[in-house]
Amino acid sequence: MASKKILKLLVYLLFAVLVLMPLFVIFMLAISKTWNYPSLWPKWVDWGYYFRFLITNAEMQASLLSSMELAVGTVVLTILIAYPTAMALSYYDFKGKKLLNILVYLPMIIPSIAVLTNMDFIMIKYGLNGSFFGVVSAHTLFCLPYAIKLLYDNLILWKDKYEVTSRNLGATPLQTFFKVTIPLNKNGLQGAVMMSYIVSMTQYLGTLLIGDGNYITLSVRMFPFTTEGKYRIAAVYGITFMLVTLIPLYLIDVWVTHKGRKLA
Amino acid sequence: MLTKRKLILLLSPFCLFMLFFFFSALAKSLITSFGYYPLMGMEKLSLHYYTDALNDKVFLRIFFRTFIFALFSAGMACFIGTVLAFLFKRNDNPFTKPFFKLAQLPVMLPHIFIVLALIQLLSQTGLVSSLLTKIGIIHSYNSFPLLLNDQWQIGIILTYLWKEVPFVIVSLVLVLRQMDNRYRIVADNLGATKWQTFWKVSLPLLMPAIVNAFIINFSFNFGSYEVPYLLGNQTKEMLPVYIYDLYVQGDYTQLPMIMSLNLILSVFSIAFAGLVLWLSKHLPGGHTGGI
Amino acid sequence: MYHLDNISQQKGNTHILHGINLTIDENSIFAILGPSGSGKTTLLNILAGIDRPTDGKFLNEDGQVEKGIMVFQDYRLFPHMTVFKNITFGLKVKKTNSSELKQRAKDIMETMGISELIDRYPDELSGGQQQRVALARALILNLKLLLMDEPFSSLDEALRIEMLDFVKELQRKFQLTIVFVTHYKTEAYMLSNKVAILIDGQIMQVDAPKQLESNPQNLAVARFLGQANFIEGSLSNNDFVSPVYSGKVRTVTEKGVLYLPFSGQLQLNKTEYPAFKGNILEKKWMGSNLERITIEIDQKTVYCDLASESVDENKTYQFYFSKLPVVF
Amino acid sequence: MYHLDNISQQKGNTHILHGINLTIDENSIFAILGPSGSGKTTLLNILAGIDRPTDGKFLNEDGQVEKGIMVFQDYRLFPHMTVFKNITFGLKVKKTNSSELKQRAKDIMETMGISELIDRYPDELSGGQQQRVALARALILNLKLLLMDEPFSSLDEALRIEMLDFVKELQRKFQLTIVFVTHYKTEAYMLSNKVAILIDGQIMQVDAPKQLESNPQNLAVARFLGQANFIEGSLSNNDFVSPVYSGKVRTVTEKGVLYLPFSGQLQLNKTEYPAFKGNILEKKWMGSNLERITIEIDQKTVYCDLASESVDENKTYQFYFSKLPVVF
Amino acid sequence: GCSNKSNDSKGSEMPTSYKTALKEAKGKTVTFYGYGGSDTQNRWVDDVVTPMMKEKGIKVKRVPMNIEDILKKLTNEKEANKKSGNIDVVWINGENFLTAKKLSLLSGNLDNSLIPNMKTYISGSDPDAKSDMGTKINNMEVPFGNAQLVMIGSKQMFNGDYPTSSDKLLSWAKENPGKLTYVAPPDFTGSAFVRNIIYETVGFDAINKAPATKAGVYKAIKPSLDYLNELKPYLWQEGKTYPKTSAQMDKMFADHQIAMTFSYNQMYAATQRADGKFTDDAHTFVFDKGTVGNYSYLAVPKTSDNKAAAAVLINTMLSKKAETQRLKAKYGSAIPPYSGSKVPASITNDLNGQAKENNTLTMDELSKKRVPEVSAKKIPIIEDLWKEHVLNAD
Ligand SMILES: Nc1ncnc2c1ncn2[C@@H]1O[C@H](COP(=O)(O)OP(=O)(O)OP(=O)(O)O)[C@@H](O)[C@H]1O
Ligand SMILES: Nc1ncnc2c1ncn2[C@@H]1O[C@H](COP(=O)(O)OP(=O)(O)OP(=O)(O)O)[C@@H](O)[C@H]1O
Ligand SMILES: [Mg+2]
Ligand SMILES: [Mg+2]
Repeated sequence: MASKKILKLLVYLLFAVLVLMPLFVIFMLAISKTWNYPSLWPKWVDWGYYFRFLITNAEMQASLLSSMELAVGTVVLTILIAYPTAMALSYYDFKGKKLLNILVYLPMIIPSIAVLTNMDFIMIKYGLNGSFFGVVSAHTLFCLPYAIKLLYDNLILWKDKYEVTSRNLGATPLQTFFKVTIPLNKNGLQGAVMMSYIVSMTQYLGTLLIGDGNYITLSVRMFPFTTEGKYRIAAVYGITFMLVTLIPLYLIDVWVTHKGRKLA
Repeated sequence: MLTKRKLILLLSPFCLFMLFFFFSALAKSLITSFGYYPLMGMEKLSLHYYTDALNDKVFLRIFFRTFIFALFSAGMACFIGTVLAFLFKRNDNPFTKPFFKLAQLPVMLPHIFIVLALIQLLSQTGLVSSLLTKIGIIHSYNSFPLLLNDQWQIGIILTYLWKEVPFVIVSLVLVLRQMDNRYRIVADNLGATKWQTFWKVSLPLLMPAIVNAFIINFSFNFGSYEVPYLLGNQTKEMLPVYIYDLYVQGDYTQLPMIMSLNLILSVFSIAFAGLVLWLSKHLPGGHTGGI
Repeated sequence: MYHLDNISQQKGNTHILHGINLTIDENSIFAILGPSGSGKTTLLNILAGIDRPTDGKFLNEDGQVEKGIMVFQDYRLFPHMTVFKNITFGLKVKKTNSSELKQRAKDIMETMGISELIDRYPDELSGGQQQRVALARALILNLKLLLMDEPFSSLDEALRIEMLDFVKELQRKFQLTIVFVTHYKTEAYMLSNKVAILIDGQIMQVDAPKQLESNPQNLAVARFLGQANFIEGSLSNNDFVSPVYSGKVRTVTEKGVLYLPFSGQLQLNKTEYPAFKGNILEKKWMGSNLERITIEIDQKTVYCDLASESVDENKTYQFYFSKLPVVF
Repeated sequence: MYHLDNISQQKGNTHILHGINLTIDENSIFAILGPSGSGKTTLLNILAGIDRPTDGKFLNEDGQVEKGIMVFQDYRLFPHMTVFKNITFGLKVKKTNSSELKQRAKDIMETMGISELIDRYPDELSGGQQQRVALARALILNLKLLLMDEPFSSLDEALRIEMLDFVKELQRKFQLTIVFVTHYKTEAYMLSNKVAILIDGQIMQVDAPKQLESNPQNLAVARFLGQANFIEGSLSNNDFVSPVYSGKVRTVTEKGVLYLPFSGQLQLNKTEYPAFKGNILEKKWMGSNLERITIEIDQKTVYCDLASESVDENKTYQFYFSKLPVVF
Repeated sequence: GCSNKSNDSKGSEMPTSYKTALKEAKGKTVTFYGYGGSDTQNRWVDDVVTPMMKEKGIKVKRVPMNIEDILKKLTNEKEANKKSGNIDVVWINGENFLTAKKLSLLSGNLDNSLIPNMKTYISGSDPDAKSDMGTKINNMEVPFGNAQLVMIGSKQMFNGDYPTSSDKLLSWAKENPGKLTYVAPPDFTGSAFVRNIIYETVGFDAINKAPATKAGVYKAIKPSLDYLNELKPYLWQEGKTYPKTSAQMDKMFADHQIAMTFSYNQMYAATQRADGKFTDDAHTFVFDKGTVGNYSYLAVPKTSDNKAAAAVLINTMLSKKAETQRLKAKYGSAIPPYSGSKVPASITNDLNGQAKENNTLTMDELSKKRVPEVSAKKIPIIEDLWKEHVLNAD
């Protein structure tokens, strides 16, 4: 028993190191200058650099804002579309369900160049390029597979058992949705929100192409630097990125776990 | 009550959205892939971009290599992720919770980051190599194996694993949490060993979620170019990079070909996803009647 | 008056209900009895508007569809809500004011004996407690049409009788129409004056309890009502021949099976219908001062419920029919 | 012989079981009866090794822990397996060879009447069908110790009797020890010769069925066995005074409550214990040729089960006790 | 979005003179689309150009977008028949200019009267002002950057004796196997290195005259490919793999894993040193026969809504004031795109001063060792041939 526990702890430890090591490296990159072979520690570390950069760089702040603006918009639109779809997929049996089940994956399967360049064309045609809705739609497209599938995984567990009950007791569809469906599936919803937020935050090409330069998000700024090997700046953006992703998601998590107890 | 009207209502946002934004874009790439690109004066429709691609040995080899790679790395991610998810599920020690939180971290970061970190860590002159040299396990960086840009795509696989294992963990734990251990108790009571319970009860109940995660990972690995672009090996090129390089060349007469390659890739992925879904329906756990 | 108009239901390839026609009086309790898997839940689901029948209609007097409140066979308590939240759910969604809501919840929980459970979650309740919460959740609403699917199956006898009384009182007070499904005859008889027998997706008989038991309309009903011996024999001109009994019978159908309920048909006191002489093999206490005795006649065995201590084991007695026996 | 040695159980702040001591004979059927929420499932879970008691031990003759196979109150069929897979699960994990496995599955499914459901999934079954699958899943194993938690609650009467017979036969054939929980007295009486009454987490009485009903050890047991009138009065020197009956009684405890079971205690035939004169208010058919009659005595009502047609409504009769009545 | 223009408004007309442009542009916002991976250049636009424009009452919005995406956007606009778009000034050159011109995405008229600074600093006879990698410019582009490939070697590893020709490079490689590599084409610098080897082995003329077909180019550069194959076994990892980006190669160089890296900026070693990435060991040099130099340009798309403001922006970027600032290390020490004869003395002095200070090449040295680019059409062909005959050669 004891050896098993120790083994488990070791696995945990290894896992933690594997997860944290890269994060640590990124952090060090962001605040260091010279870090060459074979030194294990950067020769020149400036702990304040990151914060000075964050505070003084107006661009960074603007990017932060547009990133979050888009992410929130995307989460809302994604959930609006994904929830009903996941419900249909998990509750109903209908012709073409199998096909739809596969089609849901499409946006993430088709290489983004093929989708986005042509989507840009469509957006230009409809006059949506550069608009908030246009960019959010582009993001949503790539969030949908994640959101639908995560919600589906969860919804299929109960099916519509409790919704039927709620409706039978006189609740309106909306009441049912908010009082029964959502609380029962909040794990799935949380997962879907989280993935949508993250996918939106990391969108690069879509934001750029369809945003017409109106939305210079963190990813948009960061991407060229990473491919170009400007590691320090990339790392600085990366840390910021991590913070704006982690903090809201952490808050959501706290809210979800504290509001009401865990299920069964 | 489940009525047709409600079904239509539920499905319409998705269908409208996809039709409006996605399928119209898809149709455009499809038309282009048939060689219709009036801007460059190409107006004849033909299938020859497809037949050319499918007869091109180089393309096919790259395609096959990419497929094997995507399959392998997605499979690995699902395997490791599932094992860890079960480890994280049981709340039997105080570390489980913080470690589960930790597992969510990588999901939130773009791939680019881990690429950055891996270069610093695992290149021949990276930190790991330095460390090993310092403690005397290897002589110099020359004896450190090439892990990035190597023939076996180890760098890319590591990146994908780093991102996808946590994704699998997160999406499985979300389901596992909901699924109490009622059924585990039953199996145990009926005399099943821990292993049998795992194989016959817990795993099948989780199978749909695993299959989902697998397809998502596979599609991503098969179709995205950023990571292979940065960490791949030129002699063992990956399909998305191959296509991307063509695109970057900026030669618009090649656009129909690029689109046809993209579509071949997509159709194949879709077919493969369909196959996996179909197979999963015939595996234990294909039917989960709810809990 | 509610009308079930030729209702059929099919799921997958299984035909579950076959053209059900029924009328249910308003302001009454209507019981549906039937063997396991006969389609009772399916039928209730249709009455509750949860499922749509593949064919047929369920309408109220005004020709409109009315949805009943359902007490589910598997309870379906909301797992994320406390007992209190579960019970008041239906009131809450109707925006009942909070003091009234609390009062009503308090009252019904007292009646159900679940007051101390108010803040528990469903998974912290025993089976019977869950069932009571499910009942309370539906009963608290006092809605016109109440549908109950085996609502007392997990309750002990004492509790069940209390619940039955309570439901009856509610019905009277609020003039509800109650349709309820059970597999306990006694329960049906005690609650309702009109019982429908549903077998294999078909309504076999609708009758008052006593009628039902004494005059089952066919063998299927008789078999289902159970607690009876079925003795095969041959039939010619109202004359029945079998190893156990041969003689005059009332013929309902021509299958040649003698229907001999365990109780109410055989007695020791002499009547004009002598049955058979039999040896008492075994006596088994059944509660309610009854004994189930096993009678051996010519190596065949027949069961019969008699008042406790009426016979002794290993003795032979002459039995009489209390009325002309029935053959199907 | 299995020994339950001072078993207590606590969950959260609730004390569920209070120092249970019991011995269960091997190769026998032991019934546990008790009101809803009294701790029956909790106790079985301990016997099955699913839960660990906070205190006490459950050991077999050799002083070892033995795990019983459980039939769960809420079925717990594996949702991802067909009926066949569910039923054969226990055999499969023991690597029983496939032809034997198939044969045994076939046999038991026939007995249970679920042969046509072989390829269905649990969510495509009715409540009673699910319960039968759950039963089959456990019974197929023929393991030494079998625990059943209200295993027949969703079955109709005819089916239940069949099942009872089948379980009895199995027990005999494989010399099983069966502990089963029910809230139906009759079921307990029919299956078992030894019944334990569990009330509020305490064993109140362990007795043979008939003993139990005629001599409940205390008011709690009497009330639980139900189907009785409890008439409050005052007691002095074995003399009981109440509006309904005043006279000689047998005193068990000193609370002053007269215990008057609906059946077996009151009769019309004269005995040496005259009871009271009463007016028949109502007769209600109860099945099994019994009627529950409501008797009015001085504006108090008393219920009594008599054979059908023994009395007429709105007439007055003299009633007699069949033996000296008991007061708690 | 923040620009409230209706989509069916017709793209603006290109003004005919700088004066009218200046007037028209007041209060407008001009977008500058260009590659965003160079923080020094970004900083220059943001810190120097934007304030200068602000003085003229014009706002600048810089959008970091890769040129292939910019082109795709422009073609999409064209396909959708939109007359007006959001892109005002584009940073472009070479193959992409060729494509843009072919698709007629760019507006012309960027002439001396519209861009006065062009008249002042760029001579009309300068070949780079007339054609961009062999594509006639026709007033569709204005020079913006002047880049030339330089090698950066490790003083210690080369022992001060830098391989200034392909032959020297090969023999050094044979003596020191595994210490050299180059970024795999189609990376920008990797591709330039391969072209430089072509000049070394067959000369500019041979490739310049070769027909722009695969067979033609192959015939012309066969010796170069042979050279690269001969070099291959002595490269890092025996040429079985190559760095993917110049960043990666820089890191290898910084770690002294390889002896040489390349850059398109003569001050690169210096800025890297200042940044702490390279040590003093890094030394800049060029091949004796010269290295590839090329220009990048600014252009205005036809769909631009603010052509006047675009013209003002271009003119501002070309101004002496802006270009002088650009010489600073923090702005990348970029050489102005001015014609050799027209460079103001102050700038030349500044550059030479910097060169001395930072131990790199002077303007003069550089321009002497500069070889022109091959035609844009041939570049993808060369890259393909490299892939086929060097990378995947068995
Ligand atoms: N997790 C829990 N926390 C607190 N109390 C609990 C919990 N689980 C069960 N109980 C309580 O323990 C008591 C016994 O429960 P148990 O399920 O054993 O009853 P039971 O005798 O099986 O009743 P029933 O006949 O209704 O199934 C009940 O009062 C129940 O409310
Ligand atoms: N989804 C389904 N697919 C196929 N058959 C089904 C499905 N659901 C139910 N059935 C069948 O329909 C029949 C009626 O089911 P129903 O639940 O109405 O029975 P019931 O009368 O309520 O029985 P019980 O008393 O056992 O609850 C059963 O034989 C059942 O197997
Ligand atoms: Mg049912
Ligand atoms: Mg229980």
